[in-house]
Amino acid sequence: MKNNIYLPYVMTIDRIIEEAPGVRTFRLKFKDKEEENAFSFRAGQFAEYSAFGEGECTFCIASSPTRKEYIECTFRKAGRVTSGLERLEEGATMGFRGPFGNFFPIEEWKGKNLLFVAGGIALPPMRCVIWNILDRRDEFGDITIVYGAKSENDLVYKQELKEWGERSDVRLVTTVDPGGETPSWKGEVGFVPSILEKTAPSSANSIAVVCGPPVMIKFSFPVLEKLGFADDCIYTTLENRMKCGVGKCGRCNIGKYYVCKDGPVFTKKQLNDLPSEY
Amino acid sequence: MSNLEETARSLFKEEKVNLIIGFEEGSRHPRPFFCTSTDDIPKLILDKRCHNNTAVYLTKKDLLGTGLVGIVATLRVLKSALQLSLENQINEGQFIFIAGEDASDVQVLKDKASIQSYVDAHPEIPDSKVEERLHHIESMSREDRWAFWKNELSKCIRCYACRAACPLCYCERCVAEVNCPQWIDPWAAPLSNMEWQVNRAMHMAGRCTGCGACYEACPLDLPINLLTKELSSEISEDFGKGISGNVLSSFNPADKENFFK
Amino acid sequence: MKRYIIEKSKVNEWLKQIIKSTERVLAPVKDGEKVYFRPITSPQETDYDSVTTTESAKETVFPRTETLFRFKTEGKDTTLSEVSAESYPQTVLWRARPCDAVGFLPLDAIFNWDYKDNIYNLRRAKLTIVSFSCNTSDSCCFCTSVGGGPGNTEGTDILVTLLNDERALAEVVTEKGEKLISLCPTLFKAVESDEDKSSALAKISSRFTSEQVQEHLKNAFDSSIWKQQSARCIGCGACAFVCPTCACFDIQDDKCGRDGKRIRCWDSCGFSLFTKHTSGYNPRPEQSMRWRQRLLHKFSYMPDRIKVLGCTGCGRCSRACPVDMNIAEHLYSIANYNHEK
Amino acid sequence: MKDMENKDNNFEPRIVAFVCNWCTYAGADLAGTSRIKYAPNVRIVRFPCTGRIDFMLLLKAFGSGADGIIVSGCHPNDCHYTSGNFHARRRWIVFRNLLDFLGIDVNRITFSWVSAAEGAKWADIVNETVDKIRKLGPYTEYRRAKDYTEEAKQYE
Repeated sequence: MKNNIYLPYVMTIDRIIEEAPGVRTFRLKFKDKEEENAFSFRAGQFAEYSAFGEGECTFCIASSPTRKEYIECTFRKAGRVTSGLERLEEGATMGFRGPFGNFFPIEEWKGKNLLFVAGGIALPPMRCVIWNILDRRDEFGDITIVYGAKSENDLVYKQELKEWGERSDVRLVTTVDPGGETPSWKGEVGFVPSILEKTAPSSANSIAVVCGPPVMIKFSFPVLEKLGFADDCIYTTLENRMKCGVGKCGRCNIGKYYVCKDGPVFTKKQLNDLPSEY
Repeated sequence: MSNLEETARSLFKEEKVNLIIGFEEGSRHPRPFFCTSTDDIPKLILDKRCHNNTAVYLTKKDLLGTGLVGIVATLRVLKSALQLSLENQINEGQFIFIAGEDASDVQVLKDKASIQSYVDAHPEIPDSKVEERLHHIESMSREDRWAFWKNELSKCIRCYACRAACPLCYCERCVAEVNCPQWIDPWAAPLSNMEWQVNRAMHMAGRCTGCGACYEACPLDLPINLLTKELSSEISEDFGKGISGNVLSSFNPADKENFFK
Repeated sequence: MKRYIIEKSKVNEWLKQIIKSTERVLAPVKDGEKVYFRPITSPQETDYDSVTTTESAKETVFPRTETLFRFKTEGKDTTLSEVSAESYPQTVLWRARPCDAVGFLPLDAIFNWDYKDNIYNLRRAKLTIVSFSCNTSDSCCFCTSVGGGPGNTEGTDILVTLLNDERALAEVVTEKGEKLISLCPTLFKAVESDEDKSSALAKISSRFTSEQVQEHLKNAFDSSIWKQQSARCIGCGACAFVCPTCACFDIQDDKCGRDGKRIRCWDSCGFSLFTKHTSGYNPRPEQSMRWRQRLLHKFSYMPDRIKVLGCTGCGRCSRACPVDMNIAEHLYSIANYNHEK
Repeated sequence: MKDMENKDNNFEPRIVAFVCNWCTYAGADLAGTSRIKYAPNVRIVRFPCTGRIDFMLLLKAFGSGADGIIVSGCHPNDCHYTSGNFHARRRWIVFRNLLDFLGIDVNRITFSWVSAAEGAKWADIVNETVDKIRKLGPYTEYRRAKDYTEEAKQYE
């Protein structure tokens, strides 16, 4: 970690991938080799990305920690900073400060079945875990992924979805909101919580990870409960607004916790004890 | 003519108001008070010390609820309410105004016309202190005026109390918080503070009722009411006394200026 | 703790030496009706009469706007540079109040409870606090209700108490304080025995205890008291910005052409935009929730998490509030409210 | 930029002109095609109409290094959009008053009406403005206010 906690690493944009309308993935490489060698992170952690002159914003690290040579992030153009990032071209430099926060306890999940439920732009934090786990596939049980977006075009990581769908050791269910499908669409049509209910994965010896917009999470929790998932077996990430990432600026404070320090990964059991300010 | 307590009681009973926004005794001076039941009526006060412009609450929908609301209205509250009504921010019949300057002598006003005639019948005495300061600043050299405002505004901490206290600053998203593009730098610095005050004054041009709530709210006593005051007097000079509404959203082909080449 | 006696008439002589040997001496200076900590060049500029300054002393270590680092772009490349440690001035804060001094402890905790904020720490290390015991108070003061007092030495480097018209007592708490004494060793006479300073202190009666408030806040999250108390709150940031312990901030970029700075500036949990997501979703959409956050953060979350109360009882927020949200009064009603109903 | 800060003979004023597309821009174009020579210190920013020129643009121009500003559009009654310049005129009357009250140097802002046929008038306006600003010197007074309070205090 740097001496000045607000000083970012300077990263070079190695590759830009258009994922969906307004959604891009940047593959970043450290400008400084020494910094790259010293850097490590764990699945679920986030970082502060900056377009110099526009400011910083928070997203998770979307690549797997098992792939050391680069870092990836996926973002949707929404505000000032993401618009500034979107204007950057391959070869340009940007800031990266991290990794921050806690992570998914993947080691505790060894031997268990894993269910991933994601909506829209919330697949990136999950993708980091999924690749991490696929890279060590034989240590885990069944893997089920339920992923939905507004329309077919809005699904991110299309290439990887195809790859996962073709694997025999992954059960992938993709869905789009009613009206978002094209005639050639082969996946499901419906909102994520109802498709999750229809998919009905077993809760025996299972862990569920849910990421998505607040409303999707709100309706997915009861479904998981009905399927028999215990509260401490359901994980999610909170998306509170952050600025510093290091527990100082006060934005992500909920109760005595700071999402940037004690999160972003929480179990449903932990959320039950938290004031509902997320 | 009746006293405040009786009037409030009858409003709760006969008009079925759910809430009366008024004043209560505070820790250092009277403060706004939300009276929600007849039990609280004895707390209501009204006298010369009641300075807050409580018209600021008229546009806060989450505070008002759905029912009829009464408001104890000093002259400044009524003036702001008229302007809010002109800008279609409040509707006739939405509020009952308990107008007066003292608890012993209040009258109930329900429609715009009666508020207007009340305001017309109670001309405001110009605040001599404000006038004096205005003249003092106007008589300075340009360099001194710059030094004066730079010194005053460099103290500003950007708490936006001026905005929060102003009944006419009701925008749901203020220009100070727009960041694409970022017109006004959000941090405190002499220039960005000045930019903020220029924006506030310009957006108040022709709308400001001169209540001085911005100045009274400022924790550092910055004389920011002088900016809007100056504009108000210039506007009535340039575009005519009777002009009301947002001066900048209208025009007159006969407008006179003397600086265009 | 070492104790010295200095003749009251010699205090200015001491201050003169301090001004001479220090880069920056900040002292209360009267400006119109208000009093601010400002750099002084002569002892006469100091205002000794005011109860507190309008703004808190936090700006000595946590300025309203400060540079975190600079950046320079050339083509596609960017280089970063830090602010040098020397540019933070060696500072003496003169005639602070005990509540000013104790206010640095929560700031220390916030900026160091987990990650260490070096920019803050550099400024803090260069700050020496000379506080003066309070001989007067006003209706907004409530330090004795939150564990402080008009003669409290916590957090200060030196506490000066004007015992009577002739003598002043200097209680030196730290090494930093000792250094200031050593500037004028002849002016000070060490005393062994306990000097009773209580008669020189203002009388501020305690209205509640922080333990009482903390206890009541445990189950108060869903209490109806928040809506009731915050109805008149107009949502400005005055209370947070004058508060000695409020440390919430925003990070922004200030760009001019190819150069720029990343800066931090004060922010407040009372602003509606503070927690609002870009998507428009806001976890704290109502003013009552933001008022609750303010009180819970200071009196429940901070003691729970970083073991320090987020309030010094200085009363600045109450003085600054345009609608008289008197915090002591609100805390008193919290301590006497049945939150179950 | 730095070398322009000296108030010596080498000072070259930096002028930003906010002009409307239909009249003044065309007028400036005419000045060019008629080969009328005028001072090269001006950077022209074209707007659809003077009614579109936000007052903040003027402050931003001063803050970012402009020493003088020209605001110019169609003559009254000639607006391409009928009334844009009437709105603008009102805004500038109010704004100019406010700036003057704040002690911002309104002599550094030239307001003018220049039609598409007035190439020569445009050249005169620019030349006059540049001469005036050259006499007034760089507007560092304004730019210095950009510094944060703490840093500014250290400079003093």
